[in-house]
Amino acid sequence: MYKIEKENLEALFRKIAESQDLILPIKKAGQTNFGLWNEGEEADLDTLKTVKSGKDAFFPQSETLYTCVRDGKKLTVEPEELRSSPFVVFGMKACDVKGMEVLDKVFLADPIDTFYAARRDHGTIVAMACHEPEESCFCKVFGTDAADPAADVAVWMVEGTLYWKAISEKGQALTEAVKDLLTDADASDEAKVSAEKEAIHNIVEQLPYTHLSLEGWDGNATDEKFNSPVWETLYKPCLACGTCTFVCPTCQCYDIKDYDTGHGVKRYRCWDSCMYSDFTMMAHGNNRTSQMQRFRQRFMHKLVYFPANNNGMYSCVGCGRCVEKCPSSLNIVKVIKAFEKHGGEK
Amino acid sequence: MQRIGVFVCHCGTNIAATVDVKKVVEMAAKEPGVVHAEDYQYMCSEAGQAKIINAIHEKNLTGIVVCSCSPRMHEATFRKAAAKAGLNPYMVEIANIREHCSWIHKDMEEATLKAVILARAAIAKVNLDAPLQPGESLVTKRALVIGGGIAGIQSALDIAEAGYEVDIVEKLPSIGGRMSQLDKTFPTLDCSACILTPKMVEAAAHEKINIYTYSEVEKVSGFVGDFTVDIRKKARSVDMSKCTGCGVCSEKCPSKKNANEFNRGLNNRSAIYIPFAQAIPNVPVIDRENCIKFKTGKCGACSKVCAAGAIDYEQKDEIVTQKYGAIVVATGFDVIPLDKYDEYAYSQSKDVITSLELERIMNAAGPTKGHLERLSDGKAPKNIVFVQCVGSRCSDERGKSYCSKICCMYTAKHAMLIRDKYPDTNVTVFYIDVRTPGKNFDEFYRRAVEDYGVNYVKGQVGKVIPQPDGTLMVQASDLLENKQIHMEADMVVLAAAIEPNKDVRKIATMLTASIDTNNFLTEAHAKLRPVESPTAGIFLSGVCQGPKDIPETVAQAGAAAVKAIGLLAKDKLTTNPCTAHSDELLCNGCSQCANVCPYGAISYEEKQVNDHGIRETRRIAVVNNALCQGCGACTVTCPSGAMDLQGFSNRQILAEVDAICR
Amino acid sequence: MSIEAKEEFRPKIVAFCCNWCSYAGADLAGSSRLSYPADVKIIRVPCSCRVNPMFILRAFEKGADGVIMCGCHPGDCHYTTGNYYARRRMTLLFSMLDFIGVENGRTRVEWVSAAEGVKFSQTMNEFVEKIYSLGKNVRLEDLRCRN
Amino acid sequence: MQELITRAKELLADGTVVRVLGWKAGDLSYNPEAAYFETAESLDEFVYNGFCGQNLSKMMIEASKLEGKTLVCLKPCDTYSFNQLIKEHRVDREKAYIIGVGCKGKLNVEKLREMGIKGIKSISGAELTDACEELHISTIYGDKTVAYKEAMLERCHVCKGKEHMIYDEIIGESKDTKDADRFAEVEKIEKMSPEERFAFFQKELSKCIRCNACRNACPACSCRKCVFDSTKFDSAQKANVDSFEEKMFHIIRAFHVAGRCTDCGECSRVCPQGIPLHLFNRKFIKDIDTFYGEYQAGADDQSKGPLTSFTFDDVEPGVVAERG
Repeated sequence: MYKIEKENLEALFRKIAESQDLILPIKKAGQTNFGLWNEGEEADLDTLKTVKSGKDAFFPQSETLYTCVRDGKKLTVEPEELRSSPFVVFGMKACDVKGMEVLDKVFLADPIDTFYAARRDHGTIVAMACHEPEESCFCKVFGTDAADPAADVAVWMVEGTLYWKAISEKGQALTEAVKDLLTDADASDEAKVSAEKEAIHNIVEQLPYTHLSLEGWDGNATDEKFNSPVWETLYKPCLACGTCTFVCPTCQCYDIKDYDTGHGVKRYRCWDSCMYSDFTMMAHGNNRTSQMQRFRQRFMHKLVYFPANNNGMYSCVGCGRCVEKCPSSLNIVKVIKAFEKHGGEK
Repeated sequence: MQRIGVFVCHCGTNIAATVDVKKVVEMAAKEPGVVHAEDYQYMCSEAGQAKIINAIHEKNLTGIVVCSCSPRMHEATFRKAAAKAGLNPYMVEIANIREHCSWIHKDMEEATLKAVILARAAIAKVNLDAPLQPGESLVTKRALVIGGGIAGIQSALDIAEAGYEVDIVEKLPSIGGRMSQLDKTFPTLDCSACILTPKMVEAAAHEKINIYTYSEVEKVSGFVGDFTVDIRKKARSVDMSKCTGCGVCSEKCPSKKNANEFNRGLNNRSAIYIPFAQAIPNVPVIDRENCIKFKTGKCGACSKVCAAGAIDYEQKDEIVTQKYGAIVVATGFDVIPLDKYDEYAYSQSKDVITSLELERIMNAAGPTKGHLERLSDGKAPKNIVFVQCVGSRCSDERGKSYCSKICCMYTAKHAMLIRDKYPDTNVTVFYIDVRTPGKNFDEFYRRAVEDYGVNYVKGQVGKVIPQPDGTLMVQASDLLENKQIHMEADMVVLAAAIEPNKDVRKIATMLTASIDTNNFLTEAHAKLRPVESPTAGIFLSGVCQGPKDIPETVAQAGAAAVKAIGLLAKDKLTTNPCTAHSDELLCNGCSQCANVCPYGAISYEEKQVNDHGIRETRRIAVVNNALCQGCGACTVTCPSGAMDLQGFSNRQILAEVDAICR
Repeated sequence: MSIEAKEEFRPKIVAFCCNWCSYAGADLAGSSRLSYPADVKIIRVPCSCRVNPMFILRAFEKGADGVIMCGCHPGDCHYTTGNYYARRRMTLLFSMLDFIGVENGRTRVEWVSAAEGVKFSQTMNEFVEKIYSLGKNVRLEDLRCRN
Repeated sequence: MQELITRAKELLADGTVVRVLGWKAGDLSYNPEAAYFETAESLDEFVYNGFCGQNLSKMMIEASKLEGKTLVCLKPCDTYSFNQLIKEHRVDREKAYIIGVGCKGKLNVEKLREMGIKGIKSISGAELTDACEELHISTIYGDKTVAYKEAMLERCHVCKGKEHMIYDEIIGESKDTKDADRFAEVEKIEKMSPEERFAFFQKELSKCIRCNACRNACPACSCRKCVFDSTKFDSAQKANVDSFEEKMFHIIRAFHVAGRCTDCGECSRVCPQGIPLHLFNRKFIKDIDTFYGEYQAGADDQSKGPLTSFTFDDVEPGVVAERG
């Protein structure tokens, strides 16, 4: 393990940014989101949750797939180049990293999403333990340890010092590259990190959602949950906006659209939301015609369909962003609790 | 995808001298959808049009772009040519490369590039063109005239003379309107009744004219050429087919103290009455509010004395439904109420009267049998003051901002008549301006001043104060002499502003005809279409459109009639196909489009829709193609884009924008 | 602005003209041979009230440097009231564009009658001059549409 | 609140209404959600406190399609939206039984987070029966007390007033919370140079993730299908691929509700990125007031909106350039 003082972090960032893109939480107009770090940018490692998770470093909100260039009646197709240079994402949290595992299940399964795979290959994740988890967090429910993120490098911020532990090969390579700026951690430092971990675990135990039960939610619950009357009342306040989807670290649905540039067409993909009325709209219409069905789809997918197809892995990581951001105060926890209360009544 | 043919015109050298026509052809041919491109000396010539027709046949063209002069010049020509070849004429677009390009640019390269871009825009538009079919609607050969005053009578007579059926609806028991209340008319001073009565008789006798008096328009539906109107015939309580008009019933009626509307309430009439001697129809009506029989159930005097047995207390309102092709509005005017003008003591003194009341006083059939006398004590007035612009050209909310137009002239008439008949009466007129723009008008006014010695004072009357001795103290300013005047008068006559009849707002709403802030009906174009409402099939006659004197009213009534005749002469109406259309799946039914439609072409219906599997009843905007003129105001007001304009659709205009900017 | 710079920058200018007055005014400018720069391209619409703010934004998106809308003089609208609505819409739209920092000279409304060929030409000359002085529209374009 | 529940139960019992649209207690101290109640028992979960910020008038569009009357709880500012929806035939007045609920300012938990308050366990002082002067917050990391006003939504600082514009009855007291000028923020921006204004909006709008929460929460944005979801203008966009699209979306969003927006502030309340979206709407309102005379959308359910009316002597669009 290594360590670096907080005031030297800027130098560390500069060092990393010399050779590759560095993406980290940046505060802009009062909100903190992952963004490309440049000299002078305000890195914000204190905010526990960025508004969006860090998933857009690997699966951006929009990306061009290819470009058609028109010359008279002739069209030439120019493919988009895949990511070929390394980059670092600094400051993701354990839940965000867990979210990447979910995305991997989707995008790295056959057929492999080459755009995503190229970014995964070239990206190094430096993840940070959650110093002070909040009431909206429920990562423990999904088996995530907020104190020990499973990334390429794990870091802990304890009393003005950042402790750095390389985990993967990529993590070690990055450590090598910035080693000049790091100092070796000794036994007392290890003890400080252990104490921090314990403190985090203690807080997590006190969080209101930590003991949420997932009983009854698994890949076998399809019919029972799908047909439950609970949805009929649950969805009512849903605005059908995409907030929950877009702040979620695991949502992976996208739409493919064309943009007419005047000289041709850029075909791009962008995040889509299953809450939108035009989600998977086809020529004949939509297979989910009501907001209840769309609402149900989102949670059924996260808690039933996804585990059914992925050996029991839920596609929720308990980051609590939807809890904080839903304009109608709906969220996955309320859904789980509603079923608990009604005992999955039919 | 369309199969588009592009035809580039040289226009001799008009275009070709500045635009490289061959280059335009070459570039246009590269555009998607273009399967044919050629140029020619004069595309508008027979030979040029033949080229278009041939290409349509040979290349199976589905869309045409002609790069030539302004579409205002030859769009119709090329559309006809396309139609000849069996192509829908609305599949033709024009790129204006003459007026908008070759004629204003000198540099050939620059002009050519611009011509290419204009061609691209037209190609982009035609790519999204859809064949349009003008609609047709049948015309009902019958006209409705609302209002039976001189305007309505004249319009009805003119339409009837052209051979069409006309119905006049008059809400009062007799036709005749405001003109029947006048004594003499300016500038000729002939008797109003003498010239009006023959017209009334003519209308009543005309085989094509049907008069509904004591009736009101209740409901209007439909549109130009095909209106359906419900007319409420109010119960007269007298059987018109039996009544002989002998008048005994009125004489014997015990309820005699009812204000006589015809004489502006200056005397009384019985509860069963004929409004005036020359009334048409000459049939009385029972004023049920004041009839003792209706109030108490006891009386029946009129029934007892009626030899013809025409009195029918059981009579009920009747609704007549009739179809019309055209509607003429001739609802006329009234004078504004003067209850807010306490400074003139109108409500305080019986001797302060309006000019219209003076008309009745001076009329032989009026409350004083034509003797000029004070209503308070019956004495002959020695000093009479006329006050002009009472509520006209007024800046406060009590009055009207406009000039009532007729007051200057009728006041000169009154002054002259009084001075003529009662030479020892002093007449003073207070005015802001004297406006006499009409044939023989100024001469008439000058006669009043020069030959009849009427005292005209430029200035406003500030106050009229009733004196204990029964006279009136008039305080005024003389602007020319720059002094205050205190003048004693025996009678003050106020030239009250005129305003559209109170019912006009209700009628305009039924007709979806627009109305201005003063409640005058709006014309389709202030200069070029002054007798038509923006709502097709509605024509404006008389003062309902704006203040007018009698000759102007008659002239406008005739003009409105001609427009109505022009409509009725057609068997079918062809409608402009470039109209708005509402997409029922996108429409919110919010009514914003109807709020901006100048033609009342948008209505709403509750409709069952199937929106991608969601079946529900929705409020949906429906555009009447016969009324829509295609301005597009609704399309921009519509937030969802449900409302679009055929021929100038949102996507077409955007495609033109894209083509120009790329 | 120097002549050299002018040669480099050729603005794209879209002019929406109502069919009844302004388009005819442009025709008159043409038949009177009253020149204005070729940068201006006219789109014919039935009435100024047909011009949707989305059309104007679309023009800027696709790279227009200026957008001008011409209609009948207030009071002379062929459809009686169209330009009154258009006037309110454009006033608000232009004010909003100004508010978000788009140069306010890039948009303009001018009432041009069918008889005002001279005014049409003058207006276009002035407007083009203004756009030259403002330079390329970079605040309201979509970069994907750049040449 | 008890009074409200009792009255709701009465109206359910006597058949005046068949359902109640109000708020249900959440699982955290600050997240109650809008809910329908159809039985007296279910009303036990009913809450109404400082965190019940959502404008329920938009939900009445759907409720108007249901059988029978719906009792709806509307705050003073929500009633403007309801009036506007009546005007646009989007809700059915006959299907609504409106209880005008009192309001002492609505709270925004984000404001507490901005103050560094986290790990919230409970919040007290936000009930309508409280004085609403102070909030007591108990957190995992210690207890905090903050002034109620400090945690209020922006819109409450420029409150339109305590009066309900439309209602069947009123329950609960309201408090005047206005302590700022409605147009101060707009004026501040107007005073900046164009470059500064551009930079300001560029920065704010670059946060937009096109989640459509602003649009979907807005009672005036009640189109069955938004132009940004339809092919009508080739404007269907799901993401802000270029910064132009951010501007396009927000300008048109505000333009489409110009003259119809009641300034209810929902757009800013729901924005997950904290973009001050109300600035767009308020700029239009300010312009409308200045150019065409003061107009408050939703103050009545009849008047023609400023963009569907005109006067002959309206200002010319050139006024924008003249203003400099």
